[in-house]
Amino acid sequence: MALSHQRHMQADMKCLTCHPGAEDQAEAQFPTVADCMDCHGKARGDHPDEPKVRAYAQQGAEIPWVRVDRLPGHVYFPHAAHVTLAKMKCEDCHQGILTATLPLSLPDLHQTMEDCMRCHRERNASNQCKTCHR
Amino acid sequence: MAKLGRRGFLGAAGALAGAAACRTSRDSKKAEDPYRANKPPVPRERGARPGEERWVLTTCGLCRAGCSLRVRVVDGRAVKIEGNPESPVNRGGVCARGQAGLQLLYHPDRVPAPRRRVGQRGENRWQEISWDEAIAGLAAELSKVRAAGEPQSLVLLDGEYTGATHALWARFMAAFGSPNHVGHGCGGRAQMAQAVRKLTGAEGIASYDFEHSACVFLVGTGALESSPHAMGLACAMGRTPRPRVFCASPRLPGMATFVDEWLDLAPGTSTALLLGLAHVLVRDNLADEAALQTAAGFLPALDDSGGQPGLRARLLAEFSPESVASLTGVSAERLSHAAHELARLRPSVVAIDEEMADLGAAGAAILVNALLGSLNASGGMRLDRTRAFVYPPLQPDVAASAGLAAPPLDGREGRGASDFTEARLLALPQAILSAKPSAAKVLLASYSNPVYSKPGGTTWREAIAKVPFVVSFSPFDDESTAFADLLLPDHTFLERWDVVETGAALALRQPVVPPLRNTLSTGEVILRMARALGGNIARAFPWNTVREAALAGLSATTKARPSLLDDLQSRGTAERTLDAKSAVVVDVRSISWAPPSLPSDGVRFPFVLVPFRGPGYAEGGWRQLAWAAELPAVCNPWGQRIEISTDDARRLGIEHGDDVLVESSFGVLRAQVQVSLSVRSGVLGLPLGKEDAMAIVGSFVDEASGHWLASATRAQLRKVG
Amino acid sequence: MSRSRNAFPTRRQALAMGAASTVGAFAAKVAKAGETDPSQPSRHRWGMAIDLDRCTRCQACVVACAAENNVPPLGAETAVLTRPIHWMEILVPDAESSAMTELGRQPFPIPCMHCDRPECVKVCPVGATQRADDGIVSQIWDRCIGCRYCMLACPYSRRYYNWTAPAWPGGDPSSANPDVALRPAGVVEKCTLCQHRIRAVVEHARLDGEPVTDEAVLRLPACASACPPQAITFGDLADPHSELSRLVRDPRAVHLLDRLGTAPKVFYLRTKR
Amino acid sequence: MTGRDSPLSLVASIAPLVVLVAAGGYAYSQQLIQGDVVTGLRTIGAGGVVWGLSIVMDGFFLGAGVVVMLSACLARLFGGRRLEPVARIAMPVAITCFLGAGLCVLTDQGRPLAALKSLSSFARPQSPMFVTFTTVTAVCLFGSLVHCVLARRPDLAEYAKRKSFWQPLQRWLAARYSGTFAERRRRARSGFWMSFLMVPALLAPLFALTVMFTLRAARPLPSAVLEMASFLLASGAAGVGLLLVAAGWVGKTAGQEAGLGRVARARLAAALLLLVSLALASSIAAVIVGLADGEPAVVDVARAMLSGGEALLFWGESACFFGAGFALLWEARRGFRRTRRIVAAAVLSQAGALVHHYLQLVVWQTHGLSLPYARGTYAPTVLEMLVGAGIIALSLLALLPAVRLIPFAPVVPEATAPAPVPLPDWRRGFLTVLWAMGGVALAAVGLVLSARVGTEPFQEPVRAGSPLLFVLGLCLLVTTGAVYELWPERRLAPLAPTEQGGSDE
Repeated sequence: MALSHQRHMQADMKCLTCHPGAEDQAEAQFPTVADCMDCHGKARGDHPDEPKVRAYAQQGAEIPWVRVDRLPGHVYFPHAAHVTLAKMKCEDCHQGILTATLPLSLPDLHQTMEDCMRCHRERNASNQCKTCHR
Repeated sequence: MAKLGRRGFLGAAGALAGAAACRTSRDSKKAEDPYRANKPPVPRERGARPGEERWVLTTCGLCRAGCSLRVRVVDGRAVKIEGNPESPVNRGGVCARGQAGLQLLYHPDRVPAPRRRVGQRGENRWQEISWDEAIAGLAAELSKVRAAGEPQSLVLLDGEYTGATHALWARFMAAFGSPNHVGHGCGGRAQMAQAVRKLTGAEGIASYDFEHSACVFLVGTGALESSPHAMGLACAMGRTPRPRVFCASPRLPGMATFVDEWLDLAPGTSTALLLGLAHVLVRDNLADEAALQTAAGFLPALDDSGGQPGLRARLLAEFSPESVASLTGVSAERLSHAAHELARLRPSVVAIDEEMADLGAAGAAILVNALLGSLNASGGMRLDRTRAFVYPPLQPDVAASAGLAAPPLDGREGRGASDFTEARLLALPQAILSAKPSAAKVLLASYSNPVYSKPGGTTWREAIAKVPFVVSFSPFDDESTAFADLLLPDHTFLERWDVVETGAALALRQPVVPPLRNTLSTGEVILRMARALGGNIARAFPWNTVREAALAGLSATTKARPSLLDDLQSRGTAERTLDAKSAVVVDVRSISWAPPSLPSDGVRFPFVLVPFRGPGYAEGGWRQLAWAAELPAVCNPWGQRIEISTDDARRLGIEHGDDVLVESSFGVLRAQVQVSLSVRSGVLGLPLGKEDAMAIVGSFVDEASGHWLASATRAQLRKVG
Repeated sequence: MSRSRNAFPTRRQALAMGAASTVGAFAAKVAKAGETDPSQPSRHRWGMAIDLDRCTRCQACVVACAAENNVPPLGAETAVLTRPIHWMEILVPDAESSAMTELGRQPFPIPCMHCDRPECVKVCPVGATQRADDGIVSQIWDRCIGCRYCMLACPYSRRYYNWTAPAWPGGDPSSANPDVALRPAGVVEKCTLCQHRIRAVVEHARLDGEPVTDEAVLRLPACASACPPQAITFGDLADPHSELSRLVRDPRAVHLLDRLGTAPKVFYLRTKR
Repeated sequence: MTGRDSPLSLVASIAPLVVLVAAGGYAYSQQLIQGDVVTGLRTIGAGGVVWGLSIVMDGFFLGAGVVVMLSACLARLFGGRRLEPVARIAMPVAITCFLGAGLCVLTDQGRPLAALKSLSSFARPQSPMFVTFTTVTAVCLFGSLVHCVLARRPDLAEYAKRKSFWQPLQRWLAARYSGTFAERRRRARSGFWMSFLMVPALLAPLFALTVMFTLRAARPLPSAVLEMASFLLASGAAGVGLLLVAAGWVGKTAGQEAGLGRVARARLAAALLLLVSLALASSIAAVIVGLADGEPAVVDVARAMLSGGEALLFWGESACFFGAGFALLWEARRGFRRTRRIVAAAVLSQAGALVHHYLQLVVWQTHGLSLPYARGTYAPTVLEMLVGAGIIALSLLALLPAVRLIPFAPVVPEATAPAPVPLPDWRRGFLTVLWAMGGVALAAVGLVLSARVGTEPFQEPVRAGSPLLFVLGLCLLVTTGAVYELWPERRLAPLAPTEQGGSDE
């Protein structure tokens, strides 16, 4: 499904609309078909992939989203703490997402531990190992 | 002198090192993450958000205790089982086994779909079929039996005692016309049910309100290890001040250091011990006269009447602590002390291990509790008279009536021929083998794996092999399933919908995750099977789903308590309160206190085997609960062990950790010795759970009840090598 | 620049301040001096009490811990070769041992003691284990090199080594807790006092703008929440009003192997019989 | 094996080593694939020990190697010409030991590659393993190598004149060696200072190792002090013994002139006698003091050694030390003439030291439990022993080309070549001091950054890789001698008459 993050952002949507959880949980979630159908229940454009959403909804199936951005398993990254408490923007880390016209097929995160630690130092956040490691 | 440039050499070396570094860094990026679980795909519930986390209330199904659980589900997978603090049963706690329930759900040996046998029996060659096909096949087989006019040749082994599925099975057997609805329990649990019925006329078995007791007298170790009452006792230990705990048993688990006093009872003598307690209570006027008097006619046979010597006289004449001591090995002083403590610390309760008891002991326990005023009282023994699931009575058709009138295979004697609690499991294999009083044509095993967990060695295997058509509902490839012709795998308890009734509460069991495999809940199978059979049977089951059927069965209960369903939905559990009128009339005349006769070959077999269920025990096998099998206190994870007293070990020159052969007249078992300070001399503690442990235990039967005498097998011990 | 690999917001901030990152950090610190600082060193000092008068040694804590912290069982084949990993276990005193403890000869549950002066942290050559500012002795799996010096140093022997790669029954790790990383073969692991649960509670408290209450953490670790008699109490030793601080003042309270001077934050309550 | 062997005997001596290395490699690959479960090691408290054979071997090799290298340094510092053979034989032996020790530790790590990476990036100075890691790589291995090459440059220059496979390398190593008086003087100076500096640098890993073998949370001070003393003394006995054995072997295979010589041998044997006696006394004293200790764990360990399950090994160790001491005492009457007896005593003392290290490390883990866990047992598996054997074989194999490159046999010093007197050159001294200071500074910076001095008390170095900086600093420091020695001369002055005699001092 050729979902364009750019198009959705241009439609003045917020990231949290489709990816709830980022503001109050550790992990951001993906939209269900029901979420999609809120807007795409009726055709909104002429994109050839748009009817696919309704096809999924009709079959009672969910869209098999693929999570491409994965931190190493021993890293803990709470979205809530960064989005809500530190007031960071999603695109601060997900750098290419605003201009992506196709779903990402490769990981979009390029930060290293040094980047994390620098930001934590600068913002006086805890740099204890167990703050971010699990 | 030399012209070999050092710089060049160093440069080359540096280049090499650099190349190596590049290589490793690139490789490490490619390697998969060893810190992340690579979870296989699972069926997704509709509307579930990927990455979503939720907590689902349900009820544990690993024993009958009915602990209410909160299960954490992340991304469609159950990842942690916690206790539900709202539950009066477990107060937020979960036992070691319950925690391991997740391993049952994700066990690799789960049967993926319904199967039909293609090879020889026991060969384990199967063909996967669809559910429609499977149910049609089963219905055809059952129709054949009914058409031949012998519905009684259908035998059902039912491992559940309460709940919707059990109620539906009972209804199905009645509609079908077979009296052979046989409970999977064969030991003390069945004896307890019998004792309760004989003495009080109540249904079901006893439960205990340890949480409010000031003194607990345990007979047997079940409540210290794996019995359904263990959770209640554990919760009670968290109270301040905690109850004082006595335990009378041939062995005490090494971990049970919180037991204040251990009476090392000779195996099989708990009846005498309990009657000795009763003697002291009566002799020293410690009995709760108030309780006896307020509930008029509470113990009608207490005093002499009509020339018949009453219970008081008989107790005083026959069961003095001194005379009992020679049998039980517990001194008169310790017995008297225990009786006085029970009387002093009210409310007090005598609780009997349901796997160890014989009929006499179960009756005696009820008697002592009656004397203590603890029957259906706070902190006492609770005898249930009401059942949550009540279906309107059936009108059996002609064929069914004929079948129900036929003598049951197990030779039970009881009120109605279809009385489930009277069924005698141990008589079943012989009856099947001899085809008397009638042949068994179809055997259904629901929540039951007798080849694995019942005494009697190979007879079960032979008996099952003799039945022409065997159906197993087990979700696992287990020992009994290996002999089945048709496998209709049930959900595990984490995928089922049910309402669980226990002494203290009703609890909701609901699917935590969508079924992982192509399984179907057995209740659903019953409904569809009934529909396929048609006629009167189909009419008896007018419901479309198990949920609907269960709610219909619960309608009487919900009428009396309209908020029940809401409570169950929101809190997962609903407390059951005893109504004040539930005082029990105990008629002790209907039970005999004669000690069961035990086989004896003390010369060849100097030890008595005391089988027990350790903390990791799970019906159906602990191999399905790997965490439970590897509990650190189990000295030999995954292996068989045998407990022996320090004295015996020293006498035989055996040390902790030695390998020994335990031999009884039924078989030989290899085990690792665990020397224990709290095992009575002359006793071998045999933990059950491994496949072959049951093979050396004989199926001795208590004449009085027709049920199993657990601690009756004698054995000897030989060191290996 | 904005799409380059290093376009990390802090960098931009720092650049905007026209200073190198350290100076930037200092400036940021000064700039924020007036604000409430959510990240100052933790005010908590987590600890745990185990009431042996309540404990029935039912081992629920043992399995709860394994389930919560992704300790897979060994399976019958491997169990013959090595002993399973138990961050929390019931230590049944060995008959031959002459070890002298404050708890006598009774079996007792034993997690990591989370010492204030941890021997294991002292000896770790790579800083894989540290005593965090909230008192938890944590272990970073990815840093561990598997030298096992910490296991040798810990007088309580509360550290476990992955002698083999962890294997889930049937290779299905579905029940693994996503909050805790798995450990590969060759690293040492230990009790973390369920630091991921603490982290979640503290984080939620911060999101709600409220302090962490004693009730919210009283039975927080998996072992404590599973314990049927509620023998395990968790809490903040830095809060003098917490239940745990009350218990540590109880005359029944003892620290295990107090004479070694490791200053454990996990302690026991027991009546001398 | 010493440069004079026929091809056949060479094959005969190499073949078993190659086989052992291959077997060790196989065993280690199994350990990597299946995990450390293939070793006899298990979790402490669950009936096992976590440090076993490979750490015992590490302790033995590192301890012995340090002592051997120390003897070399001391011989160069104080021994004069008669003890010169000690230094000559000791250095390659020590380097072999260090190599073996390093491999032992590396193979014992759960994740060897991660270990190399993490130790270089994040090693903590507070841990004794920091000292062993940094000093073993920088000082023991690299420093000894530099020291050894510098010390043997005259010989190398001589060997480089002969045609052989090693000639190019020999020429490279001996580059610019002129054998002039000035050069000799420089050599003597650099040799002295390098030996002087090596002594503390070698003692550091030895003490760190002692701490790792003996200090335990539950071990009280008196017991700990005696244990430490016994470890040091046993290591000394092992080292001096190893040196004597090696010298005996060198003397036998490479000819008498390559061997120790009478005086050096007597001195070493006397030292061994002293060390063995003290080691015996201290190890027994440690056990007896342990018996009277207040800590049950210490008493348990002492009991196990005196009369319990480990008594056989303990009394075996004592017998080894005693036998070695007795034989040496016997020889002492005749002025240590008979090499064979001395070598036998040396072998005994090494066996004693090995068992001593084993007991010190393992028995504490099996019996020294502070909590009432079941006692542990330890028996190395075949694979584990194969890995150990493979490491020994690999180290010996590494020695093989080394002794072909720099044979043990010294070259008869030829007359000092007449050479122009070099101009006094301030740049040499300046550069040397600069170099040394650079090394010290680099090491200091590395250490300070690693230790995170003056910042939050994290475990982390301020900058990842600081420990590597420390190692590089040490490496720079130990090459100072080479800089001093190899800085090209300015030869503008006319030829001057040269002094006769080859005294280096």
